[in-house]
Amino acid sequence: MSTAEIIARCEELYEDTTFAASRAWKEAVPGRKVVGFMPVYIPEEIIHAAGMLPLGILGGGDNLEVIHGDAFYQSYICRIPRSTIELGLTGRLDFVDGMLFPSICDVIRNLSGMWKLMKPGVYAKYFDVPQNYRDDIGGEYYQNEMQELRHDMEKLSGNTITDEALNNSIAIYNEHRQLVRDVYAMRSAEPWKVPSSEVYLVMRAGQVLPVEEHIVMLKEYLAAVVKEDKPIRDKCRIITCGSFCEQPPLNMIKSIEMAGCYVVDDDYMLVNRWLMEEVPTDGDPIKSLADAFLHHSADSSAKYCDTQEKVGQYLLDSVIKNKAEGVIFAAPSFCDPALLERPLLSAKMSENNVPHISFKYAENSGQMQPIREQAGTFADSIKLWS
Amino acid sequence: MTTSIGIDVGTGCIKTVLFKVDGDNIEWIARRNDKIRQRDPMELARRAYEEVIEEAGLTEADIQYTATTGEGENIEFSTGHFYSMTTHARGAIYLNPESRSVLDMGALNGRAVKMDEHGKVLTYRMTSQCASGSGQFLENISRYLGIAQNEIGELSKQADDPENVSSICAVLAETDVINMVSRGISAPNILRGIHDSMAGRLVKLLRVIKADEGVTFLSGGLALDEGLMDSINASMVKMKIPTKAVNHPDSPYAGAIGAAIWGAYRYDKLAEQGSLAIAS
Amino acid sequence: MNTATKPEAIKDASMLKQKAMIARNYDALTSAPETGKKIVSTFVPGNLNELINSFGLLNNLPEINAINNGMRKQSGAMIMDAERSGHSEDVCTYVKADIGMMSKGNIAPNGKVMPPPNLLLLSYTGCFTFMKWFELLRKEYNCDTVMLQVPYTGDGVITDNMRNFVVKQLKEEVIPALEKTSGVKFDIDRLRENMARSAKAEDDLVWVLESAKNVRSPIDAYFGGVYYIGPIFTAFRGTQDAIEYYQLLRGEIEKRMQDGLGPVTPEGDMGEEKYRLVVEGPPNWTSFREFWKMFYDEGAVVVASTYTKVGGVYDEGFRHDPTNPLESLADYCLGCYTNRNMPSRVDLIEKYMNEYQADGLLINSIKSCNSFSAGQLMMMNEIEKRTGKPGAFIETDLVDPRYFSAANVKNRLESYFQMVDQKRRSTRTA
Amino acid sequence: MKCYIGIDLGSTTTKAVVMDEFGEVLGRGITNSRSNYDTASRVAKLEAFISTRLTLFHRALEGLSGLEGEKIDRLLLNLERHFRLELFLEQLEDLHQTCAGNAGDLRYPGQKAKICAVLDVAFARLCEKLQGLFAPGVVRKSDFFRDLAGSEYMNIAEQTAKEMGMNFDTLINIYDKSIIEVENRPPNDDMEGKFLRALTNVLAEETDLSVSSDDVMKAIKSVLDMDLEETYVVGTGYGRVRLPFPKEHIRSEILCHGLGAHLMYPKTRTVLDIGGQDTKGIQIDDKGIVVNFQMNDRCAAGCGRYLGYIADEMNLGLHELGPMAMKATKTVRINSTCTVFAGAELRDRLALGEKREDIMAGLHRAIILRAMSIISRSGGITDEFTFTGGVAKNEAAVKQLRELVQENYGDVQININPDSIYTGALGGAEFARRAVEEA
Ligand SMILES: Nc1ncnc2c1ncn2[C@@H]1O[C@H](COP(=O)(O)OP(=O)(O)O)[C@@H](O)[C@H]1O
Ligand SMILES: Nc1ncnc2c1ncn2[C@@H]1O[C@H](COP(=O)(O)OP(=O)(O)O)[C@@H](O)[C@H]1O
Ligand code: SF4
Ligand code: SF4
Ligand code: SF4
Repeated sequence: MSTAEIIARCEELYEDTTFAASRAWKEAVPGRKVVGFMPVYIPEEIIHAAGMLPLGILGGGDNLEVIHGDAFYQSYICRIPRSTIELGLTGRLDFVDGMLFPSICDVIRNLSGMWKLMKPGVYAKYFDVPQNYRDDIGGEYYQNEMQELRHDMEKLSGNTITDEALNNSIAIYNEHRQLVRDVYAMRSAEPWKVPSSEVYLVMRAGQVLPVEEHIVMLKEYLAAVVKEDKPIRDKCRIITCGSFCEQPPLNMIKSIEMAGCYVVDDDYMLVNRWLMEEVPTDGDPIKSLADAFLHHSADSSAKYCDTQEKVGQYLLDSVIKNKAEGVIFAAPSFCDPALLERPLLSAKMSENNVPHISFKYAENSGQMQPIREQAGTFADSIKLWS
Repeated sequence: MTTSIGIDVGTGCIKTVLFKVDGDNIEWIARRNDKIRQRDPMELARRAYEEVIEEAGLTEADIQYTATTGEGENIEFSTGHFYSMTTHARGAIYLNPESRSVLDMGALNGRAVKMDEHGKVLTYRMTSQCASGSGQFLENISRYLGIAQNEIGELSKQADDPENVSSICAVLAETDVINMVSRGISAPNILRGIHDSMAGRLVKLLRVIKADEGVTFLSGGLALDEGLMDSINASMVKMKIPTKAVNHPDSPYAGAIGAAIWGAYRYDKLAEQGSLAIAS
Repeated sequence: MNTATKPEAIKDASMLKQKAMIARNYDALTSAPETGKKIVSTFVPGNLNELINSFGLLNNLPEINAINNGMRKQSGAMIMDAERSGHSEDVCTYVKADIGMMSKGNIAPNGKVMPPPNLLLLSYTGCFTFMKWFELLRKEYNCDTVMLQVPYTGDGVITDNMRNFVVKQLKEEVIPALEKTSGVKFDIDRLRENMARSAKAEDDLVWVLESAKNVRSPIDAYFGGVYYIGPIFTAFRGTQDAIEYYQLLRGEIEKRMQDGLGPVTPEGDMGEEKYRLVVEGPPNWTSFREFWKMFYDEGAVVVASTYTKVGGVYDEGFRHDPTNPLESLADYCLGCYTNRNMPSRVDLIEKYMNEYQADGLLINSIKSCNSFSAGQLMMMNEIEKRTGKPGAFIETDLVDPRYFSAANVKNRLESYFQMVDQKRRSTRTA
Repeated sequence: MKCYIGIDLGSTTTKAVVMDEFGEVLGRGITNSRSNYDTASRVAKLEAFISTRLTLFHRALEGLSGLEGEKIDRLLLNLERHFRLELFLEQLEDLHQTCAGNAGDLRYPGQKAKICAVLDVAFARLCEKLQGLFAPGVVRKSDFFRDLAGSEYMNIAEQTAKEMGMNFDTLINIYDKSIIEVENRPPNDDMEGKFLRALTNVLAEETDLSVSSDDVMKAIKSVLDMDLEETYVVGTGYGRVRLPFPKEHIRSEILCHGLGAHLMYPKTRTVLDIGGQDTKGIQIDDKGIVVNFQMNDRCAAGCGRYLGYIADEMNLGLHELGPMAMKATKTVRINSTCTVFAGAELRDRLALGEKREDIMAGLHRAIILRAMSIISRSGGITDEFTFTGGVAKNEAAVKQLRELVQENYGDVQININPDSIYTGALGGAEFARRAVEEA
């Protein structure tokens, strides 16, 4: 398959606000169940091991007409919860048997309770994660939380989740995570061949497809990209940061590139690469997942940083590793975690002489002109003077 | 010697200039400033392009680089595009070598840019999506008050007790203003109030980019509004920004000038690298 | 405000007492460099005052400073200062007022410089902003920081795992940090004594708040309420002062009830009680008086509010328990209002609507605070559905004067009161 | 006779309704809101009384045997036409004089004579041109003097200025200043005189009356002699706090809209009102009592003024937007409804090659989408549903609304009254009536 064919398929999945692909998976075999989850991270392995499909829900994008969702949110709250409510109220998520709301911010947290009020019959859970990284404190708490989730997933699916099954799921997700890392590495190495909009779409497909299917897609994409022959353009290398929850419209991702930037790293859909290293598959799986979370997981503003020195280090590391020339802080309007942390991150960048700019967006932003102008000036300045 | 044209496509006007650049020797040959007034900007730009060439006594073949800026990304006959903050910074240095920051006040967005003495952009900030206190708003209000654009500045300077415009929204602020008229507030005080509120937003941008050297150059059409300039200066003092805001009779051309100069610069750089083909 | 020019009623003893307590506390804080006392900065919801106190440490609450600056109309400039230095317009204005206060020399309400804290105790209950707030402060002060993560009660219950997690953090993270800062060894008996005192004051507080169940309520449980909860929510829980304050207050309210009086307002006793409301959401501080006036001028009295539960929901029965001090502290943190899930918040409001015989629910939605605000419109719907009483929705901010539009709020309130009135009349004639 | 009056002082327009003691609507009047609220309500009231007279004329003429319905209608239509023309010419002359006065302004030193000469020519042309607006069967683009005079003034002034070597901007500036003054001067009161002069003209034109003109004249005169007493006035709307009324004469616009919609359609349970700066979703019960309402928040996105900005951007009249959008073949998706950026959004889309009609359809949909969320916030739509406010005059907005209501709430009876813009004033008048009659 060519990249164009793969991307066409991804685009179709991306634009479909009815989740036909996930519905089809569910209907293929009687008794199958689907568990939806919001950004940033949940241990998908537990859902997978119960034979269910984890479905990543990232809002409604810029294609969904939001009517009732808006009715539940004031203008100063970000967009993703409203479009998610809209999805819920318009029956688009009726096939979803359970919803998980990870600990990311107060908005998602409250959304978990709203879901309970809105859909009294459906399993909905706020899934807390530790902000304390000691094995005996945060680790133990987290293991218990995961055990509780495991128990809930067993009940929901009607299947027992054995340690073997869980270890097996971890192995599959390990492979998936490796492939995801490969795609990112490839883009960082040859960004002219791997446009960000493509990476984005391919990663988005992973939110609605079964992991096994997505593994195949990633392999095909990697193979197809190598054969691409696209010219190198006069663009600068930048990292975008702050979009870990509500996603920007595809047009914005394209606009940044059109304005003269190659995006060499980003924080879209972190769930695909939250755990940064292979998770062991031979021990107590819950403990392995907890260890990975505490000690080898990606950073984002949703996490507490326990020492001053470590603040923003993950971003700086990425700048160095990906040879980025600048950072674009692009956060959703009204996003507390991203916007509260931004002054800390930008200070860190300034201290290390990394040029940076920032702007805000909404998942349904229509106007790209200010975005192009800001990203373009940023690219101009890097191009003309470095 | 490089001959270049800069075209700044704005929301209200299209500014077109022709320059000859030879190292530090920069010569401004021809200019045009056309109000768009519901006409097709692309056609207007084409016409202006031909007219500056004619004015300079040249032919199209003599032009080595045509640079667009502003909303001119889609003009087919351009060689390259620079984004407006890049060009305003350079144009400001050309018009006033003391400039180390620029405040550009467009019809919808305000922008602040900080640069070095060569016009290299250091940091910048734009106003957000919400258009409160934009140039457009000022235009609407002045029409409502029956005041010509070029009178605004003068009147605003006569204010003795400026009225605070509280609304953050430009639309709701229109009602604010209507209420003021009905309370018998004088036009100068209303205009000065609007200027102050616009200045507040704009100067906040300067504060964010930490403008602290040289002078702050006002570019764009509104730069010639002396009342707004006064408000900006007052606001800068209040917010403890150590520079002073200045304008220039050619302030509206700053973007086009910068585009022409950067165009020439880029042409030379590409010629040096022997990669002129990429540019066209 | 200028009290000298108004022929104001003689201040009640409880008011004077509270004023003195607050003044003394600020003096203790600002004179810490001389007295050698150590300061812990921490947050109101789920604060560990009994514990901090047991080490002889002083407690500084940045939220309260922000409120003070808001009421004295200084927060606006501070917020703008912070925004200019790169903080987003979109985030909580408490944070920005705090950071702006720092850049203005950290002047406490008593006019003296607030010394930097020796320890940041990040007890984040019910709000994620707290976490980033202290990360920002840590960068400014570069001092020790300890975090107490209080899990959210997403399913409406406190599980053993949550409680154990909090207790374990108290034992292994928080107490050692407090020991280090104070140089004092942890003494569980001192903690117990403090907690016993807390429980005593809490009994009287609950009595005060519940006095509003009287039709012709002697108190306003929102505008007045924020004064009544002051001591319990801030640096005084667990002190003898707090016990005395609530005894005085209770006495005064008992007297008002005997005299058949309504609430006290800044303009004296309130007139006829026309509307009884339950209010959800924090008040606006920058125009607090003006806001309150919009209510008492119309004869609206707030009989119950959720804001007065952010520092502990005592009317549901919880008391600090000296017999199980750490577990009880954990339960306290876990049970604060904003740490409760949406369905529990709705249940609580529904209960208030019924038990306090309210005419309606008013939501003051605060731009700053997603913890409170995200979902309030659904809460309103739910309450309307369950009680058949109308809800109203207004939007303001805590300490950002730019977000208080008096005309707008007044318009909505008026429309709302007229609507309740009209409805009432039609049911009477029908 | 007793008259009860409701005045709705909106952000864009001011409306008045006159009602008799039985709750019958006698007249409606509208004018554009302006800086002087007193004047706005005076003019609206005056207009409503004009329309009241016309209603009463109708009643009086019905009493004449031999004059049947169709003829009465024609007669009154012509009467109104002539009357309006009188009124219009009077205002136009006022505008001319005001402009001439303003030409003496210090900003145009020594130019007064020249400017006045140009103005004389321009106004003569204007007068000739605009008379045609009141010819039989002509549909006028707007009810307001400002719009009628302004639309042609620009063209004529530009042409005249060019011919006579005058700066066009000067003429525009003088006009901008003068129109405000003229607008803030209510037309002089001699309504009877105008009606009688108009009637004389009409009767002169009429050839086919089955009754004697004297009888008609007598009937009309009897109405003109009738004293219309302002028994009780209730004010509402955006500007109500600035109305020179005591507090008990002021009602919130929410209550007035609810009641007004109830009077027009007693089965109404949900009301949507889209005005210039606010959008309201109101739920009412079977007596017209408001049980719930929601308004847009502090942002004016997606309100009527949004269309105003679009119309300005496109150089069109407000009433032309709807028809243009109706020609769309598809609906472009528009997400931002910030009023001020409306123009930018439009340009953006045009630059992307979208068709004007399709963008217009998208813009209308965007407004209605926002309104739909406000309704949803107020509790959704229950049968029957009534759409009121100025935007209800816009057919494209109505079309989008019908579609979205169908999609979200299924089959619902949707009421849209040609007089829906008066809903608030109607409710106000009823409150006034009740205050006296049911006291
Ligand atoms: N002399 C002047 N005094 C005040 N305002 C002016 C003057 N000249 C132009 N303007 C205003 O400047 C604006 C156009 O500025 P410009 O920078 O060209 O904007 P854009 O680039 O968006 O078209 C218009 O809104 C116009 O009203
Ligand atoms: N003839 C018309 N055709 C289309 N839209 C109209 C027409 N008249 C008014 N409008 C719309 O109605 C809005 C004004 O509505 P209105 O109910 O009068 O508002 P308000 O009560 O706030 O003054 C205008 O902004 C305009 O968009
Ligand atoms: S976008 Fe930001 S504020 Fe909104 S839900 Fe996501 S993390 Fe929370
Ligand atoms: S507040 Fe006004 S200017 Fe801002 S987005 Fe809303 S309509 Fe636009
Ligand atoms: S967001 Fe709310 S709870 Fe959090 S710090 Fe701000 S006001 Fe307090």
